Amino acid sequence: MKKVECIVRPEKLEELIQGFEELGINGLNITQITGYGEQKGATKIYRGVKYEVKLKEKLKIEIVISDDKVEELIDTIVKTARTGEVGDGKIFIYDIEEAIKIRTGETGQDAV
Amino acid sequence: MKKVECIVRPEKLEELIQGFEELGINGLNITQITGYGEQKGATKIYRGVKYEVKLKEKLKIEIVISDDKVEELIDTIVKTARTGEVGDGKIFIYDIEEAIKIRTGETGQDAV
Amino acid sequence: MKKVECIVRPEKLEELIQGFEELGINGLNITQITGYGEQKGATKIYRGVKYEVKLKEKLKIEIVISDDKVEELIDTIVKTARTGEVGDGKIFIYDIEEAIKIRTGETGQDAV
Amino acid sequence: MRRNLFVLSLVVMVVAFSSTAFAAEVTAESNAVAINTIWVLLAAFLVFFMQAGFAMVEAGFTRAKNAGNIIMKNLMDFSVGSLIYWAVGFAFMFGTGNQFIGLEGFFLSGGFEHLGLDIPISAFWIFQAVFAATAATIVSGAMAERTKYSGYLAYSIVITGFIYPVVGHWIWGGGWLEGMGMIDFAGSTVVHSVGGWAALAGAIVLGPRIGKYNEDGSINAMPGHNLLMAALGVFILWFGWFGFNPGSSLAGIDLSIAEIAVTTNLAAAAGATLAMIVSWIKYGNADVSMTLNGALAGLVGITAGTADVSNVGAVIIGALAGMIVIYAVELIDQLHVDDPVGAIAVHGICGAFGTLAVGFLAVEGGLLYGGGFDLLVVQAIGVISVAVWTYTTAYILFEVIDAVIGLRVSPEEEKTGLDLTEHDSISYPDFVSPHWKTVEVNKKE
Amino acid sequence: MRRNLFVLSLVVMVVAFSSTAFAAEVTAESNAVAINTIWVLLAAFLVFFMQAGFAMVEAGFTRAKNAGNIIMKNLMDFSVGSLIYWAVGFAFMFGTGNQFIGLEGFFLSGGFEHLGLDIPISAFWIFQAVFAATAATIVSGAMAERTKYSGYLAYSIVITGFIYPVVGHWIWGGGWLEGMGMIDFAGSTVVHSVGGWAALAGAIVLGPRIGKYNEDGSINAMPGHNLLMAALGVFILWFGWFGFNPGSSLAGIDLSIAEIAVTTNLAAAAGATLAMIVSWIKYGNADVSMTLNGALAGLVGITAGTADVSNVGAVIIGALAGMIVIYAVELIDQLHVDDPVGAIAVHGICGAFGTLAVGFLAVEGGLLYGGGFDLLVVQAIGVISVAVWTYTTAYILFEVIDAVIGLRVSPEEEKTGLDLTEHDSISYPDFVSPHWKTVEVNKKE
Amino acid sequence: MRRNLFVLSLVVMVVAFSSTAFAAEVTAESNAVAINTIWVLLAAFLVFFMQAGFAMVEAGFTRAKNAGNIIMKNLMDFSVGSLIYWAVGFAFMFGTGNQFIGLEGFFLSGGFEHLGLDIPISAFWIFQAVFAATAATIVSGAMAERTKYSGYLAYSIVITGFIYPVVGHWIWGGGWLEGMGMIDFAGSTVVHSVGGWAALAGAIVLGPRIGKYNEDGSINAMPGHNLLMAALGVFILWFGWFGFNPGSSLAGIDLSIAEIAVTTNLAAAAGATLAMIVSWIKYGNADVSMTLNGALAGLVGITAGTADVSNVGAVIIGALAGMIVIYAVELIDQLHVDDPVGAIAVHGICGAFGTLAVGFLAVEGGLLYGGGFDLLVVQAIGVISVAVWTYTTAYILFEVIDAVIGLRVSPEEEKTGLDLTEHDSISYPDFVSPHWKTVEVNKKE
Ligand SMILES: Nc1ncnc2c1ncn2[C@@H]1O[C@H](COP(=O)(O)OP(=O)(O)O)[C@@H](O)[C@H]1O
Ligand SMILES: Nc1ncnc2c1ncn2[C@@H]1O[C@H](COP(=O)(O)OP(=O)(O)O)[C@@H](O)[C@H]1O
Ligand SMILES: Nc1ncnc2c1ncn2[C@@H]1O[C@H](COP(=O)(O)OP(=O)(O)O)[C@@H](O)[C@H]1O
Repeated sequence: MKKVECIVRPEKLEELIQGFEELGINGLNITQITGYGEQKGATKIYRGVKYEVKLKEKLKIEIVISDDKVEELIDTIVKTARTGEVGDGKIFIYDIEEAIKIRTGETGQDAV
Repeated sequence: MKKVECIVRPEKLEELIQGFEELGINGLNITQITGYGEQKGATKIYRGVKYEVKLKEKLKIEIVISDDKVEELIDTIVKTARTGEVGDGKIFIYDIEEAIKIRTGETGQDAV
Repeated sequence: MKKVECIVRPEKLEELIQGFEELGINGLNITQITGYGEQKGATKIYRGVKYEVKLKEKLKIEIVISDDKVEELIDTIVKTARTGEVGDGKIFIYDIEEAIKIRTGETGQDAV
Repeated sequence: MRRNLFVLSLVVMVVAFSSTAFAAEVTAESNAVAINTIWVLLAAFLVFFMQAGFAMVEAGFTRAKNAGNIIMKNLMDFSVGSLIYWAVGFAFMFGTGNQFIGLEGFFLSGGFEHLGLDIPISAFWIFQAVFAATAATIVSGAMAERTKYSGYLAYSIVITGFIYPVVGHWIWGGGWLEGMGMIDFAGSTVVHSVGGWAALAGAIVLGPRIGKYNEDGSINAMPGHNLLMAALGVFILWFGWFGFNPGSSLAGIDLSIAEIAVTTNLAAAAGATLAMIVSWIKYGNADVSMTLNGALAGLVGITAGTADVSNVGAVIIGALAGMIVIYAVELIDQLHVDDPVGAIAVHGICGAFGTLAVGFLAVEGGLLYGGGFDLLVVQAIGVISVAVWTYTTAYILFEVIDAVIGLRVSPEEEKTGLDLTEHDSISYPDFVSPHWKTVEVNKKE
Repeated sequence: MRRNLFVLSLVVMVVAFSSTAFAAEVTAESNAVAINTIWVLLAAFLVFFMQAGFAMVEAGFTRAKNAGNIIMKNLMDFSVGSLIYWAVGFAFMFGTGNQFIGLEGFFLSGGFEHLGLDIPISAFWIFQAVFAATAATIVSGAMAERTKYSGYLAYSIVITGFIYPVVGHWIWGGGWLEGMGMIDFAGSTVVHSVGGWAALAGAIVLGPRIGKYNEDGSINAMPGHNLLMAALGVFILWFGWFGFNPGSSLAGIDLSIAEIAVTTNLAAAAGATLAMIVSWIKYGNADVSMTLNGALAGLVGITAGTADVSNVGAVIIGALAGMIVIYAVELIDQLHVDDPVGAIAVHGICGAFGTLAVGFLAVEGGLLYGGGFDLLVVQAIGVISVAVWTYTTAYILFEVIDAVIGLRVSPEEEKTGLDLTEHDSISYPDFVSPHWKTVEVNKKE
Repeated sequence: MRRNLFVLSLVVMVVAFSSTAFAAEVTAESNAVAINTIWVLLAAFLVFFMQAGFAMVEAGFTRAKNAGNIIMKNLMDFSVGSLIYWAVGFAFMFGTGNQFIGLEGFFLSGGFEHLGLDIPISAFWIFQAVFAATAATIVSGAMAERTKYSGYLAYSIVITGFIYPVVGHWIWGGGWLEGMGMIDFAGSTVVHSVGGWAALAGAIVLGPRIGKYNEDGSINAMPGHNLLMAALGVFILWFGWFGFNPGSSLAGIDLSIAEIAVTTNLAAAAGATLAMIVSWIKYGNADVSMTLNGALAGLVGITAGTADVSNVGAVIIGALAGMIVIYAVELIDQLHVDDPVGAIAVHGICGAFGTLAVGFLAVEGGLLYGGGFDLLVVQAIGVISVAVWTYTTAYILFEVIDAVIGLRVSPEEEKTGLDLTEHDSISYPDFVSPHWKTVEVNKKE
């Protein structure tokens, strides 16, 4: 089992969820994060002082999924979240040792 | 060393912490997340428009712990966080390569 | 590739980012978390009732980085985030199977 | 210009009203009536604005998940309350009747000549209506975060329509306490204590919020979600009190309104200051929420005697009220009566204290000014009988509501928050989960 | 003491003004003028404060990322609006001219004797200026979250300087509708409908916010970010309405102000109550934002007839307005006209309804009081002609602005939020991303 | 009815007061006194409400972790300030004494006949008390986010009890500047500049907030946490200013109050408009916080000349103040004087500017109206001497406090936030860490 973690632009959330549902994925977590990378921060002015806001708001979406479905999930994310502009985000894949569904105690593939 | 990550209902936090303390675990992280899964979203009305709130608020609790204690920790979480209703959440187990305590520089088991 | 995840005091963020930039690391994520460990909670009073706030606000910084740079990154974090007081935080190292840059589709080392 | 004609025609009306012979003539008498009318109206507007103050204080002192419910309770206290007070409450309070209750003049249908007012009855009514709503709204804070909305509405109707007007009749409407000479100028007892004792009954019948008291008897803090809004509420209340007290003269030509404004202000200032000092000594730091309560305690305390005590007397009353409120808040908590905003302490206890203090500090008749015990005894009788009446009727009322409609939400609803469960609403959607909105898709029905 | 001398010298002025022979003498007449003056001024101050109410309602009912933009629009509606109304608007409205428009008295340069005012023209001007700004500010809510700031400013100047004053002239300034005997005492039509119909034109020309309506025609909810602030705004508006309606008598010696305050209050109370009940029946729960709109609907509805209907009439008007507003909000949404705060329903539709209701419920002349159809017909003519005039001119105006300056921001700007893109500002930096501040380092330029 | 009797007995009082022979008779003179009294009281209430405005502006422009501390400072400026001003401040300001200071009438103990007031001394006192508190509260903004609470309290007592009353005596209390003919109608200098210069001294003695200025001299932005609350505060202040300026006539029968209201409003409108335009040109976007400051700058600027300049003059003063404030805010920042809310620029610099502008624009005596340099010189002397007096005394005061009590919190406390360290309090617990509350378990002590 893998965890697919993607960092995306907040405005892409709705489209991504639609894509996931089409893939038959029906479980995920979302965390609000801020991050930076190659994307340049925006310049703002407050009371006459210019300043750069380095950190941009992003969403981190985490999906635990069986190994064989990872490929198509990645495809969907890349297709949906890409704008071509700097700041589109990353996908990271982790290995997961075990998953347990608290409600039923089921483990492994049945848990997610 | 393992990271035990559990997604739980926010109202279970206090009980869980009590359970962890009884186990002798005295360190953890909590992140506010939203997620969805089999749990149906609630229907709300705003100015005459019915809408479904798909995402539910959950807490993600992360605990880094030595391999031998994982089993009893999972038991505690399942026992405490279970209500039997859809939406109880999941537990995911990850492998951790190394842990360092910033204050002392200690590593591995001593760090947590 | 590794993910270096560190839990630090919020007031250390600016200094850490400066340190990362000096190392040539130019990408990261930040999540607001609350946590507890050996650090004692603060006692507050609300309307005559004393209570302990167990959870302290921390930041979780995640950096995905090639294996060979992990060492110097850890050094920088430990050096910068350490105050010597209880509550300085932890560093956890995870293995990452794959990384993908959504904008370009690049994978592995090129993605971050 | 239509409006100008209107003015002219009304000058005629005024003149008619003041029984002067000559049309379009204004006289010193008609002007005096006009001065009194605009004074009472403006004071009523200020008191109306206190509703906003109560809403902000109560919402600020409770959790975000119940903010919408607080709004709905306060808005309906005033809205339904206005209608009920118009229909029956005002008649019970000021209609001709007996020593106990008025019985005529429903729907403002007349028969209020015995009041001997110079201002129009409408002006008097609106001033009284905003007072009635104040008494009702006090209770909402003490019952916050766990009361069923429909049950609350039922309560609100009865207090504004019956419980409060009866007390008002006793003390302001020609009833038995007024006959005994009780002094409650602007309502420390009539308004605030009535609210406070009803709040006590409500909090007791409801029981505490889940998680407030532990099995071993220890107490958990449940901090409110927005102290800045609570502070804004206190400033609004203080502002509104300048209508509450000086307006109660019912006359702008009565220059004692200036003195009343000063005693009101000094008592509030002393209340806030002393609450700050006491909290500093007791807790080691100047406490924000207690200091805010202290200002309100001073205001509630001075309300009875505002026209009858000296400036020094006002400072004493305010200072004592500011100290009392801290001990009262703690005591009520230790009795495991869960009052999230301190309404019982501020309005009930400081209202009673302020009324009794008049017996000591009234320049005419007060014990400390050599007036003997007469006034003090009358004040005490008033305080006690109002407490007994209000607590008893409110207690019965809440028990009946509990049996018939249900007074408390289910534990699940309480944990989730009343905004979602009682109103399908989220007061701060962006903050709670900023991005959920993007995933709502609502198919056409 | 300088100020005291000042007072004395002004007493002289008053005396001169009231054409009395004896210096430093106050008379019943001079006092009546003073009473009227302070009444109108205080009412104007209350109406001014409604700007804060509008800002809070609109910001509360929209998303956090646009709160600063809402503030800027409301602040400028009033600021630029005050200057324009001083320069030209007031002259168009109240200057001597023809049946359609006034043509003299720019920059308050005089020539207003035909108004026959007893109060100083400055007092009348400030009262009218705060009304003009109210009409303008209504529109900002309906156009929220997507309008280009410079385009909005251009609109705001034209409505306050021209569109509104023309309607005002027709009904209050000696124009043709006033001549026909139309009753719009405090401006259900003059102020609120003008705002509402301009809002309708604006929302149509702009189009809906991104994500509001789906391709299949279904509707998405876009909850506002802070219901507590919205509720505070409603309380402030209600408070300010006590200046709006009773102040429109322009006379404190006109004792009908008391009755006006009562009808205003009863209608608002009935509006909130009925909106709550209807929402409860329709949606299964007492709805917070609809109940807030219901109170405003009642207030808008009573504004035309506040001086001419009975208390029962006021309750009827308020109750109906409170019901209408819910259906109107839904209808407008189903027509895919995106009005985030309900301005069209509250001000446009309930304003029109309230004006027509006078034709039925005016104690003198109303159909239900046996007055026949005459008044009703006049009211209907007024409502329709104002709607046609306002909608047409506003529609053209918005199209011209769209062509010349641009009326709508780009989709990217809209998604990011107007605070950042139009004002380089973040209204709640701590909540949105609490720690970004620590990484700004700004090198000296 | 008790209250009615009361009214009657007071009519008698009024009559006595106006030395008329016939009991229970109201006269034109007694009515004029009543009109003046209610005017001054209502104005005082409006000015009181400005405290809420200051609290919201200051809290909104600073960070969430210090909001409770801002509340406590503003509440105590007013509360402790009221008591001190009653005890000694008013006597120093208006008691009989010498050219420099009043020396009689402590605790309102009488001896104010020389003021020649027609209104009760209580009405005059409360009007002056709310002014004194305004001067004090201005300073709190400039010293926000780093001042020790006990040190701040000490400062607040001295400014309200001594520094401000002395200036007040010079210009309004019969002192040397009043003798020279200085015009400061409602206190651009007496109130606002005093606040501004004390703020300057405070900010200098304190030093900047940690992280505000970098070693290379560059400046970091530290955005406030809630612009919507700041905007609400500005609306409240503007509303309150309608008491501040027109109320300063001390007479409702003085019809110039209408003109004063108009100049006040036009200046504020011009200030906001010009600040918006200048910020747009300078920064490329219409800036929210600068526009808010611009409205306040216009209000502060017009306060001195509000009764003495024309409408056009008011627009000029407001417009210039709205421009000046932007450059002043930037300049002060570049001097590394850290004033989080712009109090020095708004109140100090625009207050001085407005006072000088009277020398140019006063219709009687202004340079531009051919009045020569006399008035301008007097105004300049006034501005300079008040600046020297206030800055010097405040500087010494802050240094003494620093030495004795300590003026600044420790760096750790500052980083953590004053709410937690000075008041053990969290203003927004739900937002900061929504779920920590569930883990508090408080064992019974
Ligand atoms: N090395 C990294 N480790 C973790 N997160 C990263 C890393 N680099 C970038 N990110 C995240 O990805 C986001 C987008 O990255 P950025 O470099 O700005 O754009 P792009 O992915 O289009 O090149 C960043 O805001 C940050 O949240
Ligand atoms: N595949 C998944 N990957 C990551 N998180 C998941 C996944 N499925 C569910 N979750 C998380 O677990 C929570 C509970 O899951 P849900 O399916 O609703 O209930 P249950 O666990 O009782 O079956 C979700 O709200 C989500 O946060
Ligand atoms: N076992 C653990 N698993 C995950 N996070 C932990 C663990 N122990 C501590 N932490 C995190 O590290 C932070 C600091 O730990 P603490 O023990 O208080 O101080 P120190 O690291 O200086 O000993 C905690 O607030 C928590 O967020």
